[in-house]
Amino acid sequence: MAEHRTPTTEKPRLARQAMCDRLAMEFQDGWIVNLGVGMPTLCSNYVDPTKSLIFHSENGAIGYGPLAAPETADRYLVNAGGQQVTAVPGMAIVHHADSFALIRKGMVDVTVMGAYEVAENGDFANWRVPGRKGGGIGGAMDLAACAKRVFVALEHTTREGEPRLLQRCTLPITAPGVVKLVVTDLGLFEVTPQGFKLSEYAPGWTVGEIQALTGAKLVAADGLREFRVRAAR
Amino acid sequence: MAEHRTPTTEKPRLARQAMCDRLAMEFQDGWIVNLGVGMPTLCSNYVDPTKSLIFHSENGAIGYGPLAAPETADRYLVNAGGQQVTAVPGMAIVHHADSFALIRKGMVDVTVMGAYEVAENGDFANWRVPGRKGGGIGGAMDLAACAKRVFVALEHTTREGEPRLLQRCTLPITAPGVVKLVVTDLGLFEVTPQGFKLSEYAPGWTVGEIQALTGAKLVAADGLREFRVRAAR
Amino acid sequence: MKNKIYRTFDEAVADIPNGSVFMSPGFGGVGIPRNILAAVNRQGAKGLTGISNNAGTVDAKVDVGTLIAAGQVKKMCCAFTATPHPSQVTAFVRMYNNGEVDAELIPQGTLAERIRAAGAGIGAFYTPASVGTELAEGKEHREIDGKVYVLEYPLHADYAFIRAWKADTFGNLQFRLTQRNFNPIMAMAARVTIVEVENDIVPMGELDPDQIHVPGVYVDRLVRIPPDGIWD
Amino acid sequence: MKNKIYRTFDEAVADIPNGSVFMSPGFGGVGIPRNILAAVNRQGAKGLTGISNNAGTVDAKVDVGTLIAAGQVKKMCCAFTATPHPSQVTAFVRMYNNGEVDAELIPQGTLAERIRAAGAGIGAFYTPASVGTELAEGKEHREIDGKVYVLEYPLHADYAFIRAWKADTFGNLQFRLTQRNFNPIMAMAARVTIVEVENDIVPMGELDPDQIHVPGVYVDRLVRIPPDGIWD
Repeated sequence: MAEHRTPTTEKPRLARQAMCDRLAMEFQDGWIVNLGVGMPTLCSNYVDPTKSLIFHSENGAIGYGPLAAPETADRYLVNAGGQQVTAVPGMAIVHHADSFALIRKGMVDVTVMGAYEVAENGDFANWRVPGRKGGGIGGAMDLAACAKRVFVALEHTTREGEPRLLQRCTLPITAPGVVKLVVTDLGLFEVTPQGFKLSEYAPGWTVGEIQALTGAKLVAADGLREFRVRAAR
Repeated sequence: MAEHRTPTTEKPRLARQAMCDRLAMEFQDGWIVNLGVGMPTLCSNYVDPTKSLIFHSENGAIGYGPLAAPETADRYLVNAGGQQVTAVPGMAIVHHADSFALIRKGMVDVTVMGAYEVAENGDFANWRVPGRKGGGIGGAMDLAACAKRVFVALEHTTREGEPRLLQRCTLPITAPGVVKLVVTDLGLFEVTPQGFKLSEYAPGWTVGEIQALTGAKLVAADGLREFRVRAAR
Repeated sequence: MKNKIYRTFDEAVADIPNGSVFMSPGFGGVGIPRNILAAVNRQGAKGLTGISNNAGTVDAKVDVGTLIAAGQVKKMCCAFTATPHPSQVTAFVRMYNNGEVDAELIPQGTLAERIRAAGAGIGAFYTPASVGTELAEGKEHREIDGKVYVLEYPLHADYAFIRAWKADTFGNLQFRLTQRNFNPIMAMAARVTIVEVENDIVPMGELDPDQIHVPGVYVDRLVRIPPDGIWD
Repeated sequence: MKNKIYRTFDEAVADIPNGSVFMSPGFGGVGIPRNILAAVNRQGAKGLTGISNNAGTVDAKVDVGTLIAAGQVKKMCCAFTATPHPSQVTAFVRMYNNGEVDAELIPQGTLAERIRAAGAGIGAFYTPASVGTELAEGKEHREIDGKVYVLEYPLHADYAFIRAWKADTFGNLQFRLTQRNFNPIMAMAARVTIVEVENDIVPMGELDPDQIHVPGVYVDRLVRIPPDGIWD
């Protein structure tokens, strides 16, 4: 895969918060949203007052609020990452089997997950790396198989500069063919029957430059445009 | 089956309450008890202060009390027969799926049911009669298949004098081979590998007389004795 | 967020099309969504399939039997397709005997678990209930750890009609005592869940999050039972 | 009726034999039965199989990892057999890599449902989770209504170790917020359920029957956490 190894570019890439903001802009009013541990939790920092979202976590909190301030945090209320969150009016707590009953019924409108790799066929891999025994599945397989939409947020390339957007995953996958939308630090990509469709690019980057760092053929969307970032609040 | 049709005897048979008292005497301290609709509910009238029983009903009441007096009845609390019962301290309410989860896990120590027929192999039939379309299963099949013990209370003969204790059931069965103990208005019968074992007979009745009204061979128990009735309280 | 509160039962059931599958809870006369059933009866949808513990009782109260008697129901899935005594002839029994309504007889625990499976995204499950009986005939059997089970499938529904004790505006629900029965599992199983509420619908935040029997995400429409509604 | 209240954790776990299967709840550091696990650690039972969301964390607190580090566990059934970052090397990870402890990796929802199935007398069930992945290899697949599922079996246990917020003397339990997590389904699944309680164990009748998260019939042993117990 030496052809993917590109000279280090000095161009700035998108910040993690900007990436997650962009995904959160896609959330619709009333959606039940499940955010994976790590980068995806940043999606909850994007607040659009015209939309009410219902945050669901695997451990049975339905309709919880933002991260709690340390001084007022309740240690009995944590999200899927074990972070202390706030109770908001209307929240309900269920046990773990009921929480996944909700997931399997297909009630989660969107789940946002991190990943090591995403493939143009919608496969993605986020639970096992080569050379390491075991893995961390958590609730990712249940969510990926059952949520209405799977969004993935990940760095466009590995630390070694290898692409993470591929024709086919090389790692064991989490679910086949489920990813609908991908954000990386280089842009926004829809997963379509034609493969990855680049719809928004990081400021200053060209399609060719992004393609050079991608392990699958990119299609430029009709309305291809610069990456949209959060409006000032 | 004309051989079973016997001349009408003038001898008194056991009262329904006496029959149910006798079964209830077998209940042990701490048992979870499920009483079927109709005659079996009379078992709850037998109170032994040395034993605490936990009454369970299919509709999710765990640990309810005796029938409620009309003037204090709470119309939100009913047993499996729809009768208003009393709340006792320690009661818990669950939904229907959790109520049957408890049943299927095998936590019900004894279920007492009425029946049309019981067979010497432990089969019994209580949900469908010939000539009538459909039937009423309720929770009987779940309870019969899963309870630790199935006790049956029924009249020894039909209105026409035909036996209800048979070699094999003629009606569609509720569960195969599950009945352990049977009480009729003529005595108490254990279901054993050798068939019905008569352990207690109604006062004034002989083994021969009871056998004549039974559709299977009776075995007399070693300790065969007169039917035990409730001690005066 | 979408307003879930409807002013009348008639508005809450107005769009139910012919041929819908509905779930209707209740057991021993308690927890029956009588106001919603009465509205569906007025609304007149036909060719309905009902999922319920029984197919109506002999009393004069509104229940599933009201829809059956009105010819709105083509099939019932229930644990009782005959009344306890032959003398009790309900509309269902009469019509079932005449072949005017179809029925699937299901052991009560299997009925509850099939409803739960629909609400839990389970494709099918193995239960020991009914093994060795007429009702297991033709069903797939499997021996697991020395015990025989039959395979049962989820019961899906378009609508659940629910009777609740308390609710908030988001649809979080609480039930009182054995009113609970099939209500939570049906509320979680259906595609559209319509609830009649016995007490004032309170603002979000007034119900303890630890004490919710049905999370509001499962609830689509709420109607407060008016003073002249059906209370029993 | 049998007294369920034990004076000390050591008494409550004294009879756990070598080779037992135990369930241990907790998620995100909340709802973990740390006092019971500490007592099992002191008690010294060996060759245990653990069912838990994870196999211990890197913090110094008592959890399943305490038993693993002590060599008491031969196998874990859990949703995490690696830590999120390679830099986090728990006792489990080190011993698992060395082949000193075995593990079965289970998607979290399947784990929860397999526990629930054990508590609900379900022989097996079909779930869509893991279909098309390495974890479904060798498992029975079935297409139902156009969707593919894998067959999963119940996870039974001898003991459940439970952390509750409130309890009465009969063992009715309540949990607070996300402390609930795996606690109720594990309490209902095991053969013997042992509970550590954060508040005074109240007389029967003090907990609202409509607000019980685990009915007392599932609970065998209760220990009030003493002031010098493990509170976090």
